[in-house]
Amino acid sequence: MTLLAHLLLLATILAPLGLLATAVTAQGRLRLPALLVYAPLPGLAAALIAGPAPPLVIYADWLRLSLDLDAPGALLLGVAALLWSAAGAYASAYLPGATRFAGWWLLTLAGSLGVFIAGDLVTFYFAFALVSLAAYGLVVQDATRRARRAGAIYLALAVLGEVFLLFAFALLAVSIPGQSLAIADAVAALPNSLVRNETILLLLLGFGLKAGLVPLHVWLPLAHPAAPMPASAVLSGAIIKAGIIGLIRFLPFEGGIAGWGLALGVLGFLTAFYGVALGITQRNPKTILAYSSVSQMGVVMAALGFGLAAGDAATPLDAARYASHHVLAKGALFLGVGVALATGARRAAWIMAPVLLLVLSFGGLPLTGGALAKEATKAQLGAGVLGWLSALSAAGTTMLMLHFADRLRAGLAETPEASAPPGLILPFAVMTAGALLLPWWLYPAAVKFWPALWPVLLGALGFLALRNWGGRLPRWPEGDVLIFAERAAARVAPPLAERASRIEATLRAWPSAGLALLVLALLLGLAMAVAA
Amino acid sequence: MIYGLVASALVALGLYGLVTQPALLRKVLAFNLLGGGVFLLFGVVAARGGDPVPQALVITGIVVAFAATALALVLVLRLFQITGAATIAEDETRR
Amino acid sequence: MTLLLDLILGLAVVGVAVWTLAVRENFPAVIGFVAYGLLLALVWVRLGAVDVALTEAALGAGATGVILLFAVVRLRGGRAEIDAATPGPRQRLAAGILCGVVGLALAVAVLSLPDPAPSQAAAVARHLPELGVANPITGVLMAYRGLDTLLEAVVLVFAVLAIWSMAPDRRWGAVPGPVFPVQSNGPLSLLARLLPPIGIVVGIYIAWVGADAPGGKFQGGTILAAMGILAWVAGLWRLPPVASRGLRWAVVAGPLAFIGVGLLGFVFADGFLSYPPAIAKPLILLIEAAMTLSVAAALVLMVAGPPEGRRA
Amino acid sequence: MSTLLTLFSGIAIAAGVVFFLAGTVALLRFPDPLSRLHALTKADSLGLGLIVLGLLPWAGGWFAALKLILVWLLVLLAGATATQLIAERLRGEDPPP
Amino acid sequence: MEATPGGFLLVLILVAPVTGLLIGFAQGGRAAERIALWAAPLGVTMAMVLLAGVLHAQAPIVAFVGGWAPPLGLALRADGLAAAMLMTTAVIIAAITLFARADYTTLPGAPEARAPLAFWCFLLALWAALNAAFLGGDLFNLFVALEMLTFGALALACLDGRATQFKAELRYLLFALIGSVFYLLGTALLYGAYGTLDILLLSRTARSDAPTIVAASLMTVGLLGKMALFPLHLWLPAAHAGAPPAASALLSGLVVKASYVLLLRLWFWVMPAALLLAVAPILALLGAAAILFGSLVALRQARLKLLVAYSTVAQIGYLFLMFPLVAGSAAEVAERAWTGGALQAISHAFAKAAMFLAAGVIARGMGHDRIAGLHGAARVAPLSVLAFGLAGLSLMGIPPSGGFTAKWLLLQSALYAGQWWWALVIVAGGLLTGGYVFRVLSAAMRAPSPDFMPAAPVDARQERVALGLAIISVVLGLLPLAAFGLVLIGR
Amino acid sequence: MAEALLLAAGLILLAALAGLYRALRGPAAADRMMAAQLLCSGGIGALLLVAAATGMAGVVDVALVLALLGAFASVAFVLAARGLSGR
Repeated sequence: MTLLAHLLLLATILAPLGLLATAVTAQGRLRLPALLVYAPLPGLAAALIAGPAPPLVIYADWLRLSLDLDAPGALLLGVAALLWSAAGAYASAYLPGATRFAGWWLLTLAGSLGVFIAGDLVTFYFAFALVSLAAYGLVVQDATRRARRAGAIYLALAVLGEVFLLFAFALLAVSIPGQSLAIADAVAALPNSLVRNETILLLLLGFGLKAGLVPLHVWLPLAHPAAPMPASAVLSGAIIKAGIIGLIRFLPFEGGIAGWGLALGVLGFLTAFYGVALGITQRNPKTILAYSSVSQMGVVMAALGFGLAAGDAATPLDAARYASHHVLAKGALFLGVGVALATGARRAAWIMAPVLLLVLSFGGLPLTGGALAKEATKAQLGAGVLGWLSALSAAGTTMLMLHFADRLRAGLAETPEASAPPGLILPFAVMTAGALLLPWWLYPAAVKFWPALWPVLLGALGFLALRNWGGRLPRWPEGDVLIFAERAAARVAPPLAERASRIEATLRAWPSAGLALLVLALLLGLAMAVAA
Repeated sequence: MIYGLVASALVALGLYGLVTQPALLRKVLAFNLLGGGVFLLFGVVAARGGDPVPQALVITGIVVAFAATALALVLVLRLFQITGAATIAEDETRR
Repeated sequence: MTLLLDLILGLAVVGVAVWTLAVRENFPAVIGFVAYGLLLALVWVRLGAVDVALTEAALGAGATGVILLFAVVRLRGGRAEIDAATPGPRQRLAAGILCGVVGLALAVAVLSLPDPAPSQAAAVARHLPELGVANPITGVLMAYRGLDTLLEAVVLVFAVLAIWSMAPDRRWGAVPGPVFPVQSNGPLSLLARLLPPIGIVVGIYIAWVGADAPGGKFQGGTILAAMGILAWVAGLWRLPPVASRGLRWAVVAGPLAFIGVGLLGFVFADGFLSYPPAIAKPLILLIEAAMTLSVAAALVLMVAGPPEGRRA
Repeated sequence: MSTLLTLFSGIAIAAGVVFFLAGTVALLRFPDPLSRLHALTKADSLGLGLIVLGLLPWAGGWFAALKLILVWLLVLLAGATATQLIAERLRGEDPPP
Repeated sequence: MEATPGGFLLVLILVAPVTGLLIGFAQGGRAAERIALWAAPLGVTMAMVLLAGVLHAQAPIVAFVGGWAPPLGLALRADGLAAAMLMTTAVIIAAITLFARADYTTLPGAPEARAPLAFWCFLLALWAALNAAFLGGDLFNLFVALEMLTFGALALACLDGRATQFKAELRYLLFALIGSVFYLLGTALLYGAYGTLDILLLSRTARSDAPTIVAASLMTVGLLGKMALFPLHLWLPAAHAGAPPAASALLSGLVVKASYVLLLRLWFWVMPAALLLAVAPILALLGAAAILFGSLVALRQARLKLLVAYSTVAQIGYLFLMFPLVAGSAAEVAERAWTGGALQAISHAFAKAAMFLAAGVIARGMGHDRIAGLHGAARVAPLSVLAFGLAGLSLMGIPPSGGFTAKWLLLQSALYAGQWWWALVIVAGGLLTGGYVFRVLSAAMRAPSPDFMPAAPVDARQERVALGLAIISVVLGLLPLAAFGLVLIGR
Repeated sequence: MAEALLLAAGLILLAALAGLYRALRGPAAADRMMAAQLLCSGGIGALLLVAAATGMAGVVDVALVLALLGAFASVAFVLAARGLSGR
């Protein structure tokens, strides 16, 4: 049993890479898109079976590579694998013959599932880098100007995130006594580390960038609309969860850290409301979904933050539950956008009905999976002011998502008779069903009716208000603060580089280089003479 | 010991020439002056210990320096033939 | 008395160096450099390093002077460019101060070298009988530090090939350097005919004597090269084209012989470049002979420069 | 015998030195290049000749003596050539810088 | 220190390329080419055997040339670092041999041409010089090796015979000569002070007195000049960017590393620890400046090859961060930093060689190397663009590349040693590197204008060679770290 | 005797160096050639005297080489200058 679990864990990462390896032959390349649906299946199986097995550890002298699946990881791995599979099927219908896209897809997939099962720093970093960087290929698939801009910004921020994480991981590794690089050891050593605060700050920056923590969220509203539908689905559903799993794995919930927890919690709520506030000014359904993702991840991070502040060891699993609903529902909605755009007014009800259900599920409508997800974070966000804030954010989400549904309806195909091909509809249907039903299997709970309902009603009221007076809201460009950052960078960066170039040119002149040589010789000599 | 000082002075002079002389030919010349100083330093070291080893090193050094000079001069000449340039000041090569 | 002589010589060397740097024209600067080399050769004699004095006179002053002079003849003009590239007074002052400090530091270092000076003289002398040569320098060059000498000989081959590779593509296969017309009359051409035979004898003598007295392959080879160059510029000898196999084998013969003998050391003695004591001297002489040839050939080619094929 | 030889050598060498000094004075003081040239060539050829003459008895073997004489001959030749060159230059025929 | 068995291998590794060069030169271009083609696998085999020998013995292999032990004679020593560098050299040279056949082959019966003869001879020559520089155990012997290297590099860089290149190469030659002279001055002082130039013997006796200090500073600066460490990099960009691709790959990937290894020998063997502690922060500071300046300037380059060359200026900086981390740190931290530095040298060698080869192929295919005009390059030379990207990953330090492992080790040891500021430099450098690599890739991936025509067909074998080197630079990071314990042998 | 020989060598050298002053001043290139010439023969004279004074036999060889190369240099240079300047 353990052996099977280990094999499945390995296959989770290696299956997509192995499929990618078949692309060396022309024939393999042609078959690639059709195989995307199968690539995540080992991951799915691993999530179902491998949970309780001991971690797989590969010793290699200094390096200890290990794969480990805990409960939050298994949950997220399972739903993410499901989404990847459905979206893979969707992609092969949506972008038939896009072999290069399929290649990027498989790379991203390997990383995306890898972060859920990585048991040590190096494996985690590798998987995280893989998912971050390879997703660039998904963003720029359309090769439009907008896609390229989004891709460039995405990549720049992804690399920036990598840098933060690399630094954080190095600090973690240094804090671990002995040679171990296991994440568990790193987290255990973190509270007593001399560089605890620096490490946590860097972790928050690195993972927050991925998960869309304001103001590091700027890439989401740019990348999601620019990417093709299935790519947006996995971006929003699975890929940003790399940030969430990072926070889950690396923050010391046992014991907790009050200050940092509070900070993360406050920022999380800020993000949650900010996402709503900016989302309602948008008109593109995919952009609205992106801002909704920002908002939802804000809620997850708020839960994580307050759980951390309270030292609540159950936080990781609770947050993972909330996030897993988002994986399913947001994935379903992105797939739904593609279906809706291909569907005419005549059949609109068939698509709008499930979309509406999903939309309300986000708000936590009783009986939907969303209500269970909301229930899961009760321990962290249930009481007092937090409870009110949480309810308010649910109301905001409802409003935002209804706005989305409204905009989506406006974007239906022009020919009333049009209907989406079954290759798009089926994955959408599977994901919708999953979002609404799976939570009942995964984390059933009793939901109190009224406290869950009123935020939805409030949101609906808000939506009505928005429909009437929303036109007066200022329009925010996609990527909001990024625009200012870009302007500022445009003012600062070129002169900086210009100055560096000018200094460099001076140094490159022969006499000054000669003088530099002499100065250097004297400097070294002087330093030594002083030391000796 | 006088020659130790002479060697130091020659090194300083050669360096000064290499850094400040603009014309390539003169730079090569300065390099050779500098080389003379360096070799002389070896000579001083050899003379102090009555040691043949540094003398042998100098002979090797002189041969290598000659080869470098010949190579440099050929480059100088080729540069001059092709472009008419007699210095290595930065120019339009950097576009 | 000797102190006075040293002082005069030392000051003269420094003075000539200053002048060489300071003079504006190229031609007198090169003359100054040749004078500098001559004086340095005298200094080397004063330091008791006659081998080095020979090398300095032959290569440092002689051969270097000649290639510098050849370059001066062919480089003209560029005054404006040179003036434009001249560093300003502030840079010159900075350079002067920095170089002065570097020189000073060097002087301090030299003056504080330990007394008594560490020396390998005794060890060199002790093992010399195993080699059968009497000149310790040759012992160092050919045996103890034979690898240095081998690599140095290879450097000469590098230099020849590097110089050739600067040629324009279309000139490849032509003879190296310019082709000089035959000088038919006048005392110069007489001397150009008279000098080479004497020089060749002297060169071979200097190379031959190296085993037991100051001299050796580099000095002898340089003299032979000088005679070759004289014959060449006088139009008496046409250099073989660069494609000539004979020419190329002449250039590589020395290092190849060196390597060959060295490899034989694996078989007949204890390792690379190790000579069996019984035949050490003949082996060393063999290498020296081949090296003299190669050094001479390489030097001629280095002075001649890349193939130009003018009037070829 | 040896005293006589020493005396002879001493005189020859001293004379040689004097010639050298004279050559220098000529080079420094004579007004025009041609006369300087004239003086110089004499001075160094003769001066060196006298020195070689003075050293010959002490050469210690015919081979060493031969070398000394060869040195002198070579300097003579070089002097002649230099004269030729300089004369050429003074006639303004020769373009080198 | 005694000579060890297997010393003949050191001699062979050194003498074989020299002999090949001499015979190749004498027999002409086609012979030189054939010799180089034979020498490549032979060289890789010899390097492998040597590496295995060092690993097996867990100790350096030592040979005394002619049986004369230092201080009288010369020693050749292959410790772990040398063996690793020899292996790197052999593999890269073999790759370049394959790459260059397309450019410098002489058909049977064709008359000898200049460029092929010079290329193949100097390929062997550089190889010999590099081997000598890595194996040399005597400071003066190493001087001769460095001069060989300079001459060979110069000739290879001038192979195209373009006027601008002559100027760049003269800057290189003159600066390298100053470096040589400085180095030689130091050698003279050291001999005067200790009566030997053998690295191991010096390491036992070196003091912190005036001659040693002056020698140390002069030699260090001389070597820095030859390595083009900022601010002494004036010659490198033009010289490396203007050379033919096969030559640039050698120069940027390997030649600067010879001076680096020599610098390591000087500081971690010869000089007393007290002096090292004084100098190490300065060196690292220069390295940091090199990383930041080089990368910033690379970001602004308009031409691909110049960008790659400036990237070399920046990457050289990383090599110097190791000094303060090894000096005066606890043994384990020092080992990490040492391994990181050595691995950086090796992985940069592969990555940069791959990058220059790829840039060369791209430039030929596109007919120019203006970055702004590279649209369509991914279609013209897909494997080369891929190679460029993979090599870029290694330079940025993205896992699982060798560059990542190197930078990770340096980062870790910086934090262990409590010198976090170097860690900042490392990550900032990675970010900037990402910037310039992305600039190239994004331009190359863009679709060309409809009327776009490739300037010349691209040789698939050349592309594959570049890709192969890039893959090696990435795969290096997948080796278990134990493999890099090699570079600790004989430290 | 040795002292006297060395004194003579010093004097000759001094004379030759004084001659170099002319080379400093010029004015004609010819003067510079003469100065070099004088230095060469002076150096040779000094070397011969030093050889006799110190008994270092090899020094005569140095003088020989100097003499040979001095002659060579002046001839080779004139011939090369003629040839290279295109006549």
